[in-house]
Amino acid sequence: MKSPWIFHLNTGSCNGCDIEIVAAFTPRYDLERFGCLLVGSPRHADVLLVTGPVTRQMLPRLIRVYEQIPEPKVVVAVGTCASSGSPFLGSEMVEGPVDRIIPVDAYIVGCPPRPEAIARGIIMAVMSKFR
Amino acid sequence: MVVKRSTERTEKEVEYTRLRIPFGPVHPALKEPVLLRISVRGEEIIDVDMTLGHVHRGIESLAEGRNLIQTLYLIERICGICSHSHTTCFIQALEEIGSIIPSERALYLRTLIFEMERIHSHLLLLGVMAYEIGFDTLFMFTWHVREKILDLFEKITGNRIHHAMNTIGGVRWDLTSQMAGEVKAYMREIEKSTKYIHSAFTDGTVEKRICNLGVLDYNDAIKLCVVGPTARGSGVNIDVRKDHPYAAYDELKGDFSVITRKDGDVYARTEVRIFEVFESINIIKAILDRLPNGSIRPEENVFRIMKRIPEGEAVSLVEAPRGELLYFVKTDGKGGLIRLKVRTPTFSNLLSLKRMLVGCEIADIPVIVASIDPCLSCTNRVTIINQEKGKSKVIDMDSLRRMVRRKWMRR
Amino acid sequence: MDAAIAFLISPPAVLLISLLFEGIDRKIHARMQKRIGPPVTQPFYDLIKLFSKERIVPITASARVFETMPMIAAAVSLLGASILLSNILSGSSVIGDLILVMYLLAMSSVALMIGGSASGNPYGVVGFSRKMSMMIAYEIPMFIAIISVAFGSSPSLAINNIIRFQISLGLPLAASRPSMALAAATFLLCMPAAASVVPFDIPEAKTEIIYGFLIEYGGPYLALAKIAKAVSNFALTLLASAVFLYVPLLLGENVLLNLGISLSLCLIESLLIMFVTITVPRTVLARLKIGQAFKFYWMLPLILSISSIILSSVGL
Amino acid sequence: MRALRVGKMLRDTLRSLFRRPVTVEYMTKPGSMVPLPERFRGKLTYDKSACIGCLLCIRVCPGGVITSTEERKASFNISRCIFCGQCVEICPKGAIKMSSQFEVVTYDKNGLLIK
Ligand code: SF4
Ligand code: SF4
Ligand code: SF4
Ligand code: SF4
Ligand code: SF4
Ligand code: SF4
Ligand code: SF4
Ligand code: SF4
Repeated sequence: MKSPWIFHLNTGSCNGCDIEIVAAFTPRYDLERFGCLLVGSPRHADVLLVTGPVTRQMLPRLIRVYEQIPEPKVVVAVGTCASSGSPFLGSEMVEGPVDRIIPVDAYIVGCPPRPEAIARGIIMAVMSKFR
Repeated sequence: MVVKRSTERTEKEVEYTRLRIPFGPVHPALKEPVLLRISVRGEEIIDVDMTLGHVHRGIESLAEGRNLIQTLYLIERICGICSHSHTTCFIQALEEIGSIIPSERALYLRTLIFEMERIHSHLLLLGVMAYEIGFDTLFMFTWHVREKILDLFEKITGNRIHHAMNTIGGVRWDLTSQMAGEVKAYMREIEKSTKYIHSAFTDGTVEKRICNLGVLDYNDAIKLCVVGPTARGSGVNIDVRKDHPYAAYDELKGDFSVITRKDGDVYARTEVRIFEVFESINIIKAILDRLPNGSIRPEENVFRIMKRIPEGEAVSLVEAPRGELLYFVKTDGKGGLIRLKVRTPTFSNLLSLKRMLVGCEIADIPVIVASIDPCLSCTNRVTIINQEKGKSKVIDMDSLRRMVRRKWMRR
Repeated sequence: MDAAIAFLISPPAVLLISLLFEGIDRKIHARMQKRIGPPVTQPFYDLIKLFSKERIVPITASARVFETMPMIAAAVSLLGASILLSNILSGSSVIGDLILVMYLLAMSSVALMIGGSASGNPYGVVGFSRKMSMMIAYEIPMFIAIISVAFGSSPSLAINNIIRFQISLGLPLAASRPSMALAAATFLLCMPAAASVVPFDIPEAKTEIIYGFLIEYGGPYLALAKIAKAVSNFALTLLASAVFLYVPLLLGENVLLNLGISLSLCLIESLLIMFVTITVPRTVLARLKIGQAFKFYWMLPLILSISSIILSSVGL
Repeated sequence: MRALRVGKMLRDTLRSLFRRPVTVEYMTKPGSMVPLPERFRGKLTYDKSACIGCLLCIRVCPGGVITSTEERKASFNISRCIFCGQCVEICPKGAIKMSSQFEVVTYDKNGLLIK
């Protein structure tokens, strides 16, 4: 698939990963080269980028956004805290990591990962699902 | 009774003529979740209702179960934009409790990273502002300039966002002379680019969108206890760096001035940030010129140092990019914490949003919200309930439930 | 070329060209922002993907309206553009005139607008009311400009008559008389709003109302909406280049007689018009607010178009 | 005045239209990427033979990455690592190092265990 449209959901991240995702769309890294677009409505999206360890308040939203994305869809956990919950594991407020709640197709570990790694993660996830 | 019913009906009619728009928690204009319930009539905003707590991660309580060095990296992850402010604030409190005095060079380096972080944060916000008003090109240009700072961070500390610069009693990474040269060269470029960004922000269509908008006058700014650029944009001259100097700011006092603007509108707040970038560049130049020699951290390993920190408590203040950041730290004397309390700048600033928003248009919401630079990952912890203005405050079932939830959240 | 054949081959040609135009627009936009940008064929990939996606109709929506409106929008704008192209191809004016084309293009926006507001999403409703005001703002000057053109040339509303009129004058219409120049200026000024790009993308502002009426559309519906937009943008640029600035005539008889060359000249010209009226504004300007946009359109273009009609009625 | 400023933006965007884009063609052109600095904190490497089993690294790690194995050696679950480098700093034998590998992307988290 050559046009993965991305919806980004912050489920309690520290902003680190979020700004790196945005940075991946700026001229230096330019994810739009691969046809990626950052869209604002889950209805338009193919790829769900989740950052953050999934807080209790965001849990229902995560599920709802996931359901709103039309099939076929890909979920990518961006950052250490989305992939494994660390370092916020153990808190009562944290329900994550993401793969405990929705199926995840690729994990990008890093705190935060470099924009290049984010690009690689998105492309890898899309390739695994749409081949 | 008849009278009462009729008032009920008019209230219902009011309800009917307005539209309630949820702004967030998942909204492309916000990179982080906050829920503003906004009532509009046509395009005009008549009421704002805020719900926070979407990214509440329980960091304070987590910190209370970890040792000091683990907590240091944990609180760095309160926020990815001003992580260094958080660690500095925390470390300062620890150093005060343990009477540890970092070397001069360490303090200067801390300040250096601090100011670089301010530049990065302000540029980030300027880009976001441009993005909110639909000026994608300016957003792209601004963020491209910001990449330079991130490169420097990566060179000096090894990571673009979470620098992990501070350690108890000093800093972890030294600045080589080659790096110092690079920082200097980059600063020159950033100064030039920021001037360009400034001129773009005075462009016609931009000006139309951000002038005389979201006005917060001096008295309101004082009353609502806003801090940082939001306060300085309303003419309030507060800056922790001048008022309670920390790190190396005492010696750098003469190298920068506090930027204030009188208008209190979105443009004023934006301009304050632009000029603060220039001030930060001045500070960085001064630091590079006067960087003392010496070691950057104590020789002992962190466990020894942690043991030296007795039971005690301290309050620490720093001027984060968004304003005053306050930490209350209480240690248990065994390398752990009894209590950690964080009061973040956005938390102080958020309350002013309602004042700014009411009476504006829907199109202004993202611009005004962005103008206080609300990054909420540190702030999300309370529920604010605003009832209709002009009526007595009623606690209905809904807000009661929310208050209960708030109590439960705090546990 | 025979009119029937022209009309048959037009729709696929229009679809192809308008998507290519969109791709070029996106590429240039990216390059102006110092990035590489998507490949020119990106809109095709987008459409293929969107058509292969699941259809979702939100429960809050009134399903029938929500589902049919994108189809109507795409069909109507495709029809409008095909009429235009087949008129130019065949050299006759059997099917449709200027007013019909303009009407079909406007109708495609209206259809999308209705479909979006039927989604039950509050942002859709805001988008609807914004689009409504925008259409009132730009359609009126645009129509006045068209009428002024109709008066000024022969008088006729048929596209080919206008083209032939330009050929008989030996001058592009916009250069022929002050009134026509004003009409052309009005039309070009209205283009960004009609194409709904920054600074006039108010009805679908991403950071304010999350695409407005497009918010709930996904998959094939979104694809249809995209087609409708791309096609009507292309139709507008082609209309501007054929009606106001028919350049092939400047290159003499042989060019005029060769349909292939004159058509490709026309297309290149519409590409230029797209660059000037769509790509550049959306790159160098910030979004206006609805009130400001309204004021703008009721000031400059309206005055221009009205003075154009007055001038043309006195024969200038 | 205002019009002039729009003109400036126009001039710059048009100019960049004819310049090379600043994009780093990572993944599309082999070998091109933003240079990695020396101090970059990437994925950990662990030299088991150098490790003396003091387990200090476990006590400093904020992410709970490191656990001890039966033979009193460290074992790392990189999917939990936040790349702070504190374990590298504390290790008395230099058994832990940070490599320059920054792309820790995986389909399966279990592949990220280092023993
Ligand atoms: S992985 Fe790290 S940088 Fe990313 S959101 Fe989590 S804590 Fe922040
Ligand atoms: S206020 Fe929130 S983030 Fe802070 S400690 Fe309490 S739960 Fe954690
Ligand atoms: S927390 Fe805010 S309201 Fe309370 S005293 Fe401080 S500034 Fe004032
Ligand atoms: S105000 Fe809070 S969320 Fe915003 S940058 Fe500072 S610490 Fe981060
Ligand atoms: S509970 Fe009382 S003290 Fe605490 S924030 Fe509310 S008013 Fe202030
Ligand atoms: S209510 Fe008191 S104890 Fe609870 S978080 Fe606020 S200050 Fe702390
Ligand atoms: S600190 Fe070093 S030596 Fe000690 S257990 Fe960890 S890896 Fe081994
Ligand atoms: S780098 Fe930090 S998080 Fe990773 S293993 Fe070492 S101490 Fe733990």
